[in-house]
Amino acid sequence: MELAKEKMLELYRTMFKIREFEETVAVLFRQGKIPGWLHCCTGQEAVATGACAALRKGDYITSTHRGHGHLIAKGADVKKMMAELFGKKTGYNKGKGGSMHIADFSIGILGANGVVGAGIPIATGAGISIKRKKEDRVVLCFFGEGAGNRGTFHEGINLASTWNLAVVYLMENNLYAVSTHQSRVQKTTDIAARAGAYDIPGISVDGNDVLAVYNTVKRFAERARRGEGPALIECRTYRWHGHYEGDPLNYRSTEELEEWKKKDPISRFKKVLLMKNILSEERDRQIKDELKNKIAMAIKFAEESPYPEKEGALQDVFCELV
Amino acid sequence: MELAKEKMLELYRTMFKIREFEETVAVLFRQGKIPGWLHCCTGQEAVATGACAALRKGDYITSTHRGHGHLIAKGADVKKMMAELFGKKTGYNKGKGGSMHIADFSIGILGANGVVGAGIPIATGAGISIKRKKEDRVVLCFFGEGAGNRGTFHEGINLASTWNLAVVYLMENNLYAVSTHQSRVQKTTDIAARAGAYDIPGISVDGNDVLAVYNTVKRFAERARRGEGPALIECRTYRWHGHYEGDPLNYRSTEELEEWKKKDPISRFKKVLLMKNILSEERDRQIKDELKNKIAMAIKFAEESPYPEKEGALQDVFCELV
Amino acid sequence: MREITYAQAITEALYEEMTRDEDVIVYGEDVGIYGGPFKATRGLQERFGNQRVMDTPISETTIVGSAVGAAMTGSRPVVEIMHDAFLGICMDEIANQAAKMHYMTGGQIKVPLVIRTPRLGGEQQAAAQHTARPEAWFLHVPGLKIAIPSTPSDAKGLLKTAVRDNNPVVFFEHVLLYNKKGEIPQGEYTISFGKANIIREGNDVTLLATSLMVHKALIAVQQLEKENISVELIDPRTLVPFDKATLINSVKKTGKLVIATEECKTGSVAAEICAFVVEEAFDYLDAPPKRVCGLDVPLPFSPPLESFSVPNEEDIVQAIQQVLR
Amino acid sequence: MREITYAQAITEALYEEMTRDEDVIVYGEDVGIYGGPFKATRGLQERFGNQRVMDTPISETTIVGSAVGAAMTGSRPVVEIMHDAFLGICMDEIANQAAKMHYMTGGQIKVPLVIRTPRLGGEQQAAAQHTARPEAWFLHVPGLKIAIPSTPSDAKGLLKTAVRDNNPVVFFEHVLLYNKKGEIPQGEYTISFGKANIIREGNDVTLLATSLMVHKALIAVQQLEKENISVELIDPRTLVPFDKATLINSVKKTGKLVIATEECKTGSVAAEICAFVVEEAFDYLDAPPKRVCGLDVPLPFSPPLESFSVPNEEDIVQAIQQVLR
Ligand SMILES: Cc1ncc(C[n+]2csc(CCOP(=O)(O)OP(=O)(O)O)c2C)c(N)n1
Ligand SMILES: Cc1ncc(C[n+]2csc(CCOP(=O)(O)OP(=O)(O)O)c2C)c(N)n1
Ligand SMILES: [Mg+2]
Ligand SMILES: [Mg+2]
Repeated sequence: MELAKEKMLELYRTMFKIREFEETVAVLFRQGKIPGWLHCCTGQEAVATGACAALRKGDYITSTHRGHGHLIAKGADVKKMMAELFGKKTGYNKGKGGSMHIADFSIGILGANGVVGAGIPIATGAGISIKRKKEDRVVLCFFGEGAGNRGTFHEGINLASTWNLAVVYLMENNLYAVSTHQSRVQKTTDIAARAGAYDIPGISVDGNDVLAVYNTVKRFAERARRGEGPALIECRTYRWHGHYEGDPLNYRSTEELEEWKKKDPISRFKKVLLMKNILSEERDRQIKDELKNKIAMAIKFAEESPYPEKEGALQDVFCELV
Repeated sequence: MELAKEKMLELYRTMFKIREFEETVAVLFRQGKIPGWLHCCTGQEAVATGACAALRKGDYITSTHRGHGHLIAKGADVKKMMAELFGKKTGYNKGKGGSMHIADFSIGILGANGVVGAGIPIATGAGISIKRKKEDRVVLCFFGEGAGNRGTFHEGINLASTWNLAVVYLMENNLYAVSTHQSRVQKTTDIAARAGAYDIPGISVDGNDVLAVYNTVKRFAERARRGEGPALIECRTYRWHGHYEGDPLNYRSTEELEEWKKKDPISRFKKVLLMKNILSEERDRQIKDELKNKIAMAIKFAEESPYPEKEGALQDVFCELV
Repeated sequence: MREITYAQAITEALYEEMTRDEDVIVYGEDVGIYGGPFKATRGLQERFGNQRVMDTPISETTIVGSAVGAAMTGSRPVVEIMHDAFLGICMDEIANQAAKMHYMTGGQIKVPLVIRTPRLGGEQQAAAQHTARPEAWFLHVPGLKIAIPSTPSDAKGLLKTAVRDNNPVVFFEHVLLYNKKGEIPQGEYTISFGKANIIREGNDVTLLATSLMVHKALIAVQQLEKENISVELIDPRTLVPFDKATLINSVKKTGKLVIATEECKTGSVAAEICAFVVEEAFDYLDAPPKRVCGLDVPLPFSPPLESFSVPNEEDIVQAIQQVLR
Repeated sequence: MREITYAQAITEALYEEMTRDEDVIVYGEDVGIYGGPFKATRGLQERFGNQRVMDTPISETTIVGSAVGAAMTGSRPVVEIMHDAFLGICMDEIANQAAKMHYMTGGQIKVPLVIRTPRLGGEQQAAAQHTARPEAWFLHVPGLKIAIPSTPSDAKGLLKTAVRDNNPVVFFEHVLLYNKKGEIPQGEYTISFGKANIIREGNDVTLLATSLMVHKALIAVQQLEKENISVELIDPRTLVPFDKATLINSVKKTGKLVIATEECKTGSVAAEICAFVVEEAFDYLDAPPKRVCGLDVPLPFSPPLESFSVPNEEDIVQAIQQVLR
């Protein structure tokens, strides 16, 4: 089934928004304006975008240390994200979390997570709530291929499979965990084999093809919503930047990077849209200017926002609400 | 290939030795002579026996909370085992370990283990030593089907598969983890599917058929010895006793137990031996008397042995050897 | 007053809270059909069904990890980790997820989670791997509350409070207490966190004890009474929040402090108590506070070794005699 | 004397020990090709090959668990857990396997294992999940040794000792120290565990500090010197074994103690130090020992929040001024 034009354009806009966000924060980081660590997802935009477009607002996602794309795609406000990255009081987490811990509970973002693989049991647990409350929701659980070798992968998916929970596990395979190529830490990369261990569907898609991601996630999210249980989806992609900004990148070749750059999900999708006459070069420029402006405004917002008062560090250790 | 008569008799003797040991310690436990907890493997003797018979003295095993059978089959001294169960100074661990922690390093027994699933990474690590030192050994790693749902299963086997280690993982599937039937905690029980996740062979055998266990473990142990990597073997069996002595057993039917008792690995193998004229009823009585005597002597040894001096509690926290 | 066992008190608390609030769910290994390894969840699955009382695989990491996710999304999970000695398996989920989620998200997300965990401790020959007694680990994790009841009445009242709390609570039960009976208030009641129980008033020395050690302390107190030594016995009941005021006031009165806990001595909860009392009441102390704790050894199996390794009433008596010297 | 960085000191120690003893192997996440996330294992894989220096999957539980098995069978593994904040993931393997194996087996099995773990701590905006500073957890586990070097020279000498030790050692390195240079003795040397370093002798107050806090303490000491306050600065270098004698002797001389550690205050290593000093030297103390530690909060991300949450040289100065008042 062909997507509506507007939805197609929306996918395109979202991918570009993520790209612009990541490229901008990478620069700000180098300039010392963003403290801490930064893990950019440039090159992987189609995964977050296609996957989240297949969800509803009330659906949940769990994200990772490389989470900006997931959050933007799920509808997070880039102003509050940027302010959080700057450590400002107006940020999503009042400056307490930073890049690796952004959450927006109001739109189902259960949080980025600094511990690789930790989101898998958390997503499973959200599935427990959904099932008990008979809610019309699904959980989408993002994690990297590196996380797939943690015990949490096995335990979390086994539980969801046994209890038939509405969770879609999405492995974003960008081939590397920091410096470590997937082939050096597991013998098989056949996702169906890994899913088979839990008797759930396991399918691999081109993670740089936003429509393929969208369609696949849609299919398994709807399946989960119907109560038919979890699934495991692998999206094959590549990160253009280092593991973190500042990574010496001594573990991969520039040739490899160049090969993958040719598969840029954004320019690839642009060609499709141009061909289908959904986009023109002019409209493209408009869209991009608009989004660049949006990110620029976010920076302005972040820069002009105040830092939290230092005593705020003592708040929120415990929830005082009854 | 048919086994030599002597080897066949040896299997029979070992199974009976385990049975006699377990039935005796269960009584001693009820009498309050053995402190702590006791997890008996009555009914599962063919697994330990067949598996360890396929090993050499220099090979390693890791065992579990239900480890008496594994240890006896690997050649442990029942006197020292019994003394350990009694908490005596002459026990394998000087009374410090008890049933769940017996080790005999001199014959490759790397220890029972009180933490379900903990032996899996430990066995993997022994495989690391073997590989680096180019030793002619294998590791046999025993664990229950319940342990198969722990993260250590996934991580440990993945590592062994990736590094091609000489480890045979043996899942002793007695259907229950405490009160919990396997079917209630995992969707698939297909061992090949679980092994497939690591691209290693996965095979299931009748765990009450000592020759089937022997042949299968032999095959995969030799394969591992040749440097062809790990394998996963499931032995389907059943425990006759409760999870521990004193278990209220409110989770399974006596019919189920009776069905399994009909598949008693010992009387079943006895029939085979009688048919093949390897055993006579008379020889059978002799063997049993001899082994009963051996266990009785072990009890005597344990009973007559002194308790450790209480100050010994302060020793062995650290290894002082250089 | 009714008398029930500590195990029954746990069951009653869960029963009442599950009846009151359908968001409360209970899961863990063997908590359903089996009724819990120590019968503390007996009857709950029959009553509330298997969507609210679930047996899990042996997956401690995911029991707690999933409970964090369930708690974030409108459930109030009460999960069981079969022995406190296995808490290391889910340490990251407790310390890095449950404890920090509210803070990291700037207060957006709450994690109303209870981790019930039966302690084996000494006297059962459960040996080293089943007897860690690790409450000090959790004391050192900001964002966790810790309850450690010593009586049926406290167990029930504190567990009900734990279930209603919007923060993660580690709830230490004691296997040697499960069959102990005690009086229980009629009807609905809860016990607030952070309110110590002054079990005996006294003037000569303050004795702080937790969990099983409260019972050993009581024996010691009775013995010392015969020597005309008047002991003030305090059970803090929760370690976080800790009722510092009650303890400090008592120390100001008696000038002497003995702390009796079952854990290994080095790096213990008792160390923290000693440290803050010294910081806050140094000038009132006539003698250094004394810790009566387990030896710094993994618990050995053999009865004589084991009983040498855990603190008992005699050790408490001696410690008190020493600080009074 | 040569000057090298703390990171280079780690590499040198590993290089020398791997050269000396082929049973020594190194593995962990990104320790091979990448040379370690902080370059502390740079060049080792090239030199010793990928049978002795291995990159692992992201499997902390099995990194430590397998290292226990390797150590039991004739290897001497030095494994890396990328940040000390992730030690909770392998807590059971450390506390229930590595630490107890020798004891449980009645001395049959030894576990010569080193777990190197870089600490992020404060000042790097690494946020809550990357900054646990959990050494107190391990202090409370009998059977583990703990090293926590503050200088390149100590890092090298202690790591070499750790590799040769037949017991499991948790070895805390500090990311903020990796690039710090320091003088290093020529040729082969080791530093024994359990020998504190008296960095500065002094008479007015004893200041005990660990890891990064040693450097902040030095700044504080210099500042206080100007006020004619003479501080005795002690770095214990290992927490287990702990050189109690050196500390107690110093306290007997000065009558005052300040303890400066980066961890959260409640349930800290500093609490234990305070407790045993009070137990053993109460009569010599003119003032209560004072702890300068981190706030009891998960570390927040934003710079002003974070720097408020970790202790600094100013806090040390103030604490010393207070105990001298
Ligand atoms: C449990 C854990 N181990 C190690 C780390 C350090 N670390 C952060 S990201 C990362 C690599 C993750 O790889 P992958 O899951 O493939 O995600 P990617 O970075 O490729 O998006 C590692 C090892 C961590 N954060 N958590
Ligand atoms: C990690 C861990 N969780 C829970 C327990 C408590 N426990 C001891 S044995 C057992 C069941 C193990 O089942 P399985 O692996 O099938 O072995 P079996 O008892 O059937 O031989 C459990 C849950 C434990 N010892 N370790
Ligand atoms: Mg990756
Ligand atoms: Mg079983």
